[in-house]
Amino acid sequence: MRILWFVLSPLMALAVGLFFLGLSRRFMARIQWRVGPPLYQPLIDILRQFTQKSVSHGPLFDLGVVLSLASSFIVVLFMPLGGTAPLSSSGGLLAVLYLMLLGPLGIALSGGEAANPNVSIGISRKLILAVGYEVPFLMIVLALMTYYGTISIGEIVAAQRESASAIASFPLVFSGIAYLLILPAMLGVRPFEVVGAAQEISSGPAAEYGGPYLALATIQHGLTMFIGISLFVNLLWGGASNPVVFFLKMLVVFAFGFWVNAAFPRLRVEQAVRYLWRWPTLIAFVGLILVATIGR
Amino acid sequence: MSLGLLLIVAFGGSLLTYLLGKVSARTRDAFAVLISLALVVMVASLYGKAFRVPFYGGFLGMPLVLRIDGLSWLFAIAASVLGCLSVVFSLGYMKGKERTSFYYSMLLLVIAAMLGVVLSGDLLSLFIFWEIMSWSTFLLISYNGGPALAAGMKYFVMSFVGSLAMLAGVLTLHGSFGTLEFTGVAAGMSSASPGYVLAILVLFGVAFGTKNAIWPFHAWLPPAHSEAPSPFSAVLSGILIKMGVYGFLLLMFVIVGLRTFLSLGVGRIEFHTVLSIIGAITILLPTFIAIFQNDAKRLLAWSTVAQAGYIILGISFGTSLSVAGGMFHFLNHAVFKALLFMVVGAVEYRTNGVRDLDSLGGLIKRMPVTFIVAVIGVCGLIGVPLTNGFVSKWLIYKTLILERSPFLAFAALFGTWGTILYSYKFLHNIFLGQLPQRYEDMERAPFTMLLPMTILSVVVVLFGVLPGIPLAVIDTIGVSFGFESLHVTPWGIASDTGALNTVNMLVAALVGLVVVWCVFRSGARSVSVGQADSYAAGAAVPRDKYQYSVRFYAPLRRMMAPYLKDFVDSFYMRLAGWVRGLGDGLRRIYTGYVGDYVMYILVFLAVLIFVQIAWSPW
Amino acid sequence: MVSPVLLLAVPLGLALCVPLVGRVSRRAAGFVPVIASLFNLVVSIRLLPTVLEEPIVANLGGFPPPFGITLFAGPVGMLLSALIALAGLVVSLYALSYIKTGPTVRYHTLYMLLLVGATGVVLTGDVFNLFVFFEILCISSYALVAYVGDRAGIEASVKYLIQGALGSALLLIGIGLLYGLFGTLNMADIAARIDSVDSVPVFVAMALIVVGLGVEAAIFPLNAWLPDAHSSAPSSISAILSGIAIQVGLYAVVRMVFTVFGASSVLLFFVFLGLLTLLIGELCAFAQNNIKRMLAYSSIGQMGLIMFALAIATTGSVTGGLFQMVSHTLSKALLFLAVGYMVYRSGSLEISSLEGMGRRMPLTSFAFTIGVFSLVGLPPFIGFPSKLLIVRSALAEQGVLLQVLIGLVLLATVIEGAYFFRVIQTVYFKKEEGQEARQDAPPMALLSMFVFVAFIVVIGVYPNLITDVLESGASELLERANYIGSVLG
Amino acid sequence: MDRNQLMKWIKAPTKMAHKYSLNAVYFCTGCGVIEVPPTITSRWDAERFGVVPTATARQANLFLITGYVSVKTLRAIIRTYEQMPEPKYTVGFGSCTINGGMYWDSYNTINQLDKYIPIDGYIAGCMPRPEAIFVAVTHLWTLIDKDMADGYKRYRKNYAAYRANQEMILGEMEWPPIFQTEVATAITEREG
Repeated sequence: MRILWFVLSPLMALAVGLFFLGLSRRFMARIQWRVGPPLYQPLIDILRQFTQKSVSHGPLFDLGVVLSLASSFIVVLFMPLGGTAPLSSSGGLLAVLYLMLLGPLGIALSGGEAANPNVSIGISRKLILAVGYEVPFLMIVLALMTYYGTISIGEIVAAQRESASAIASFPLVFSGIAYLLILPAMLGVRPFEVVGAAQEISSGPAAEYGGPYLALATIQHGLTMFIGISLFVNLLWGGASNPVVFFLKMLVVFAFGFWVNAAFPRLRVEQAVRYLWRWPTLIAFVGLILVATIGR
Repeated sequence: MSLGLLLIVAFGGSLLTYLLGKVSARTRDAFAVLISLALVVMVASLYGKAFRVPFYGGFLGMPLVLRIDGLSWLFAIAASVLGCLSVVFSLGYMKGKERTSFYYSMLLLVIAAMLGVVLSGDLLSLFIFWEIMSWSTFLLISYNGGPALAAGMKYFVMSFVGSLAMLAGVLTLHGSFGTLEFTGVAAGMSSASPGYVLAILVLFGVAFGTKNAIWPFHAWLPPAHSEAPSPFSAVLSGILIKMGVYGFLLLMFVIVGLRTFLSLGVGRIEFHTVLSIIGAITILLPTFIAIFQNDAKRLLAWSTVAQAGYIILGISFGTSLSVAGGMFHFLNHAVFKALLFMVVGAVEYRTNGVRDLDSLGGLIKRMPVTFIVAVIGVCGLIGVPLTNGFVSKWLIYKTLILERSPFLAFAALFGTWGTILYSYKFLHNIFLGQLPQRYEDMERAPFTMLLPMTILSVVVVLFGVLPGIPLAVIDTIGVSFGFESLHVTPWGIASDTGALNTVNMLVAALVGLVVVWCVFRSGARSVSVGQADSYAAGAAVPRDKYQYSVRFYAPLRRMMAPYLKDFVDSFYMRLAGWVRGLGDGLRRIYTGYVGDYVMYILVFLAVLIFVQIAWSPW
Repeated sequence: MVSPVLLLAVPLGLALCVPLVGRVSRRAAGFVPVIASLFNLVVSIRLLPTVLEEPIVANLGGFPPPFGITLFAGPVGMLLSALIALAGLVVSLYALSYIKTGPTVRYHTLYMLLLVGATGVVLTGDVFNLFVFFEILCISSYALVAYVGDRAGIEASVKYLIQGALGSALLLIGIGLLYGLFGTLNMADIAARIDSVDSVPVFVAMALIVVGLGVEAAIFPLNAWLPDAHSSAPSSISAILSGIAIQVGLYAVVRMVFTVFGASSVLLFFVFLGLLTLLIGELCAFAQNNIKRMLAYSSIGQMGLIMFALAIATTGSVTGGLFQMVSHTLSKALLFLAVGYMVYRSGSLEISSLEGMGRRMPLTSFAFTIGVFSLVGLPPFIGFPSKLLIVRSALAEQGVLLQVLIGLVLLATVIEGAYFFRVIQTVYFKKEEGQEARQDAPPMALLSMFVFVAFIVVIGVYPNLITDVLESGASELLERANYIGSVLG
Repeated sequence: MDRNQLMKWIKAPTKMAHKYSLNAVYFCTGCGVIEVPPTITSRWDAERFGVVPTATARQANLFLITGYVSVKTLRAIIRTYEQMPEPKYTVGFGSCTINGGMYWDSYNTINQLDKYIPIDGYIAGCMPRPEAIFVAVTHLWTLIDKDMADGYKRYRKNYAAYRANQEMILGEMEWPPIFQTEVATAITEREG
């Protein structure tokens, strides 16, 4: 069964990630009173990009983007997607926290070799934004790990299945709210779309990407979305017993995230960090204090 | 293998190196490498041994003893290996500089003194070697002149304060127990009063904390590390400051003892918790100061302070996992930080001493191997899975979380995100981005530089993939301290509450990379272009101007810089100013007018007699 | 059986011969002090083992004490006399090349008189003789300070003379008082009769004597002459003044207070006074830019440290104090000798003028470095065991007060380290623009410096070589009854 | 529109993907760009057909040259065109790109764009309305279907001539030729 999941979960992540990409465009179009592209438009784009003849700036330019995508797939292997996670005993949530940063880091290394200042600015913003949302995010994750006394995602899911899901239980409700507040930042959508700001810094880290590079970066973006949402579902919404329910739960969270995306304009990066360090951090901090003092 | 012989080779080698330098530079270089290699071999042959040998009858009635056990072996092997690599690295780096004989001799002396420190079997010889280490380090830090002078001075004064505190501690112990050998002192300590133990811990803690640069004793480290010659910075950051860690481990778990240490405190404030909190502060503050540094070595220096915080946090938290994590992190930090300093050294060597992050860039095209090892080193520093830093940090985080200390864990984890910021800045500003025109004909780093860097980077990955190798050694040490054994497997830790298995990750990573690579290659082939063909909104790329590295984190800087003043350092500097002012004021007592002087004499006499007649106090 | 009298008689005789030899050859005159000091050194070392068994009491003129003039050669006396002879020997070797111009013959005469005076002070067992030898010491040093004959030297010399003369006068008054009170000048005899210093006349006598001797011993606030004198004198003389003269003064104070007055109640005051002297000396040195003046202030500090150690008055601390005397003599004399030639080459006393000396005068700079390391108290040099002993004995005492005080002492050591290491940096690591040719000190001067270096390193590594002597010296100082017994029989 | 015909996707996936994923360089060269915002927003919603603007030339495959081209802009147009990954399509928008339009005798406006870069199709008019863009897109689809949108191949084949024309009007160019002319010929011949 586990072997099967090894193949299934990356595929599921890929499919759902791309679906989310398409859905997000459709969703936005509908909110803006447009028809919007078909749901499979990202597939067409990726196919088109794959067959375009791009330029390469060096070996690291290729390797970085590959590393980024591969590490995103590895993170997926740590997630129980309505079943057991394929890599459940390899470092748990702590390893996930680290692996999640490999995605941006791969893009950053690759983009760095492109020698384009737009890329550098984008990366600089990405890292700053990450510092911004990591503060509440770490507090949330630590509150969860401390509360359930484990660092394994699977056990956190299992523990929620026994009692109520985390977002519905007393001290952890703060963590849940804080997570929802930082979700757009983690997904990289408006109002936190400072990294790939198309009109301002020519889509930032992806400025030099064309052809297959762009295709891989697009897939990676989809996976990032998938990971951010599935983390919420697993850690705070009790996971799911089968993939279908899991997918439905993800869909709800996704809808929230993109409603925010459509409803708000973009912030500057300092404004974003200032926001992230104010309300979400405060709420997450309250949650952490409650967990540390009251406990389970 | 006798320990005395080891030290004789080490110290004698240092002296002979200097003398040989007067004969021939080539012979001296070869000899220095040979000696440092011999030390590695000799230390390695001591693996698993545990014995003591008295080597000096009685220094003022205090016998000096050497000993070896697992703990000292671990530090000794790290010191000798890093020393050896640093000597090899110096061969290229020091070529054509002046006073090289002095440099090599002092480098070997520092290594010898470090070996002496870790092999000491009693506190007095520990102190003697400690002092030799301090002054030889001072000479090497000052070696470059210019700003290095102030750095050396700061180092010396702070380290001297520390070692004098340690002297007071050593002599207090001698006064109480009449012996300075570790076993004897440990036996005495077990029945000592908590207040006494605490006082001793504080006295020694100042010394070890200063060497290990924990907040607030860190002020000497950034200038010293950045101004010293780069191969020596590697030793300094890699192993020398870890002598403080050795001291802490020795003090806490060998001399004071685990149980006493954990229960020590004033009222409800436990000593080890306070130390852990200091460790957490030491992680956070320097990490964020490092982000805004523009000097590559100063950035690494601040990072060293921060990483030392992890080590202190680990060992002072006092669970078997955390102490193992702390010790492992010491080893890892020694490896990757030495590697990174060597990287800067190689860059400095090829760019004639430029280490300003704002004026470098694009060197990946000219120094690809150096870049690869730099990436590996940085990954270790961040703690990317499958590098050594991940395992040690993982151990520390895990125990912090499971022991319900989420705030300490937060400091540690958040510090890691800061680490990513400055690490990426380090890589980006040196190696990525546009290659300036003036470096277009730069050569690769010479072989003598690449060799040590490659060895270290292999170790980073090896310890990351098979952490069981060092952890087995560390586990034995932990057991000898009285901790329960970790269940070490070659690829990690077996445990009920979240295991670690690096092989799984390795396989997943390899498969993932191969699959994605295949998919990537199945797309259209791309054309290789140079850095001039980059998107510039339709314009041609302007030479030497198309770069974004100055003030890399400007928005964050605007937000945080006001809160990131190193107020401890400014306090010390102000203190030094006050002392000088005081001296200047006191100097005015000596007016130069002999009438005043005669008056002093007579007044003194008069006061003496008056006081005696009036109150007869004597 | 060699008599300690020879230690005084032979050099005194030779000192008077110097002008005669000088008539024959000015160069030969320089060797007379060498011979005399060598003789003294040999005799002192020959006598040391005997003295350790039992002190030698020599009576001049055949009268038994307390009536005749008594020489008392105990362990302390012999140790210091050996030290004086050693320093004298090395410095006179140095002077062979260093003192080239001016009235050299007179220099050598005065130099020898200075040594005789110093040896006399440490060997005498008679208060008035103490005064006499003390005057010989002081007067020859007044003259030697002015040897160069420049304005600064003469000014310093006159200042020194005025304060020294005042001190001598006070000393003489004190001695007179004592004679009036007890009708004797023999130290042991006085000591035997003093019950306590509580009585006002005895206290006044002690105060006068302590202040009188304290001027030479550089106790704060009586030490104002020292920075001027030590920095203006020729470096060989500075070495002797710093290494020998002030220590002899301190010895005299200690001898009077410990043995003659047995004043254990004032010791705490001396602890504080020593600490004050230490702190002020080091702080002033910290603010100096003139290298010799810095060394002079450092000498004040060291005197304070020695006094601090001696005044704690336990066996360990007095041993440490005596050890520190030895270590200070060797290190400070070495520093002055090294600085002498460095200053000679650079032509300025400013610390900044020493830039690049490490390249121009490598061996001299090396000797200087060793001296600094030793003085600061770093292992493996002699300053380390001596400071170690002091701190150890102070910490062995119970009581918070001493622990706080020792903290201050260590703080002063840090300050000392700071200013000395700044000089080391200047000497070695400050880049200089023009590369000047390498020109080290002459061989004879280097030889003399390296004799000190050898002693510093050897005793630093094997402190046990001299601890026996120091310990019996400590017990000699601390146990009055034994002293009185061995003199009066 | 044959986007939903599965068989066509199976037969020629590449061609179909290029047709229905036209990412345009968002590059305003002249007054014509004023027609682009309504085209891509709610009123006409070009995204329905997969036509979206992209940030950089690297990510695009459609170059819409909107309006007159001054000499200064031409430089940027050429650079941008050369940086687009192949296959890439160009559409001249408005009369000015065809013959200079109302600026036909201006001293610094070029008259005939396809002397400098290959153009796959023109939209005539001053101004053409957004609907015209849609017409152009459908035409482009047909051309792609028939392999007639081969401007990038022509550029490679006749690079020497294009470069000569470019240098004639721009003088010294700031970047070296992107194709070695002989090599370019060889490649073109091999690929047919």
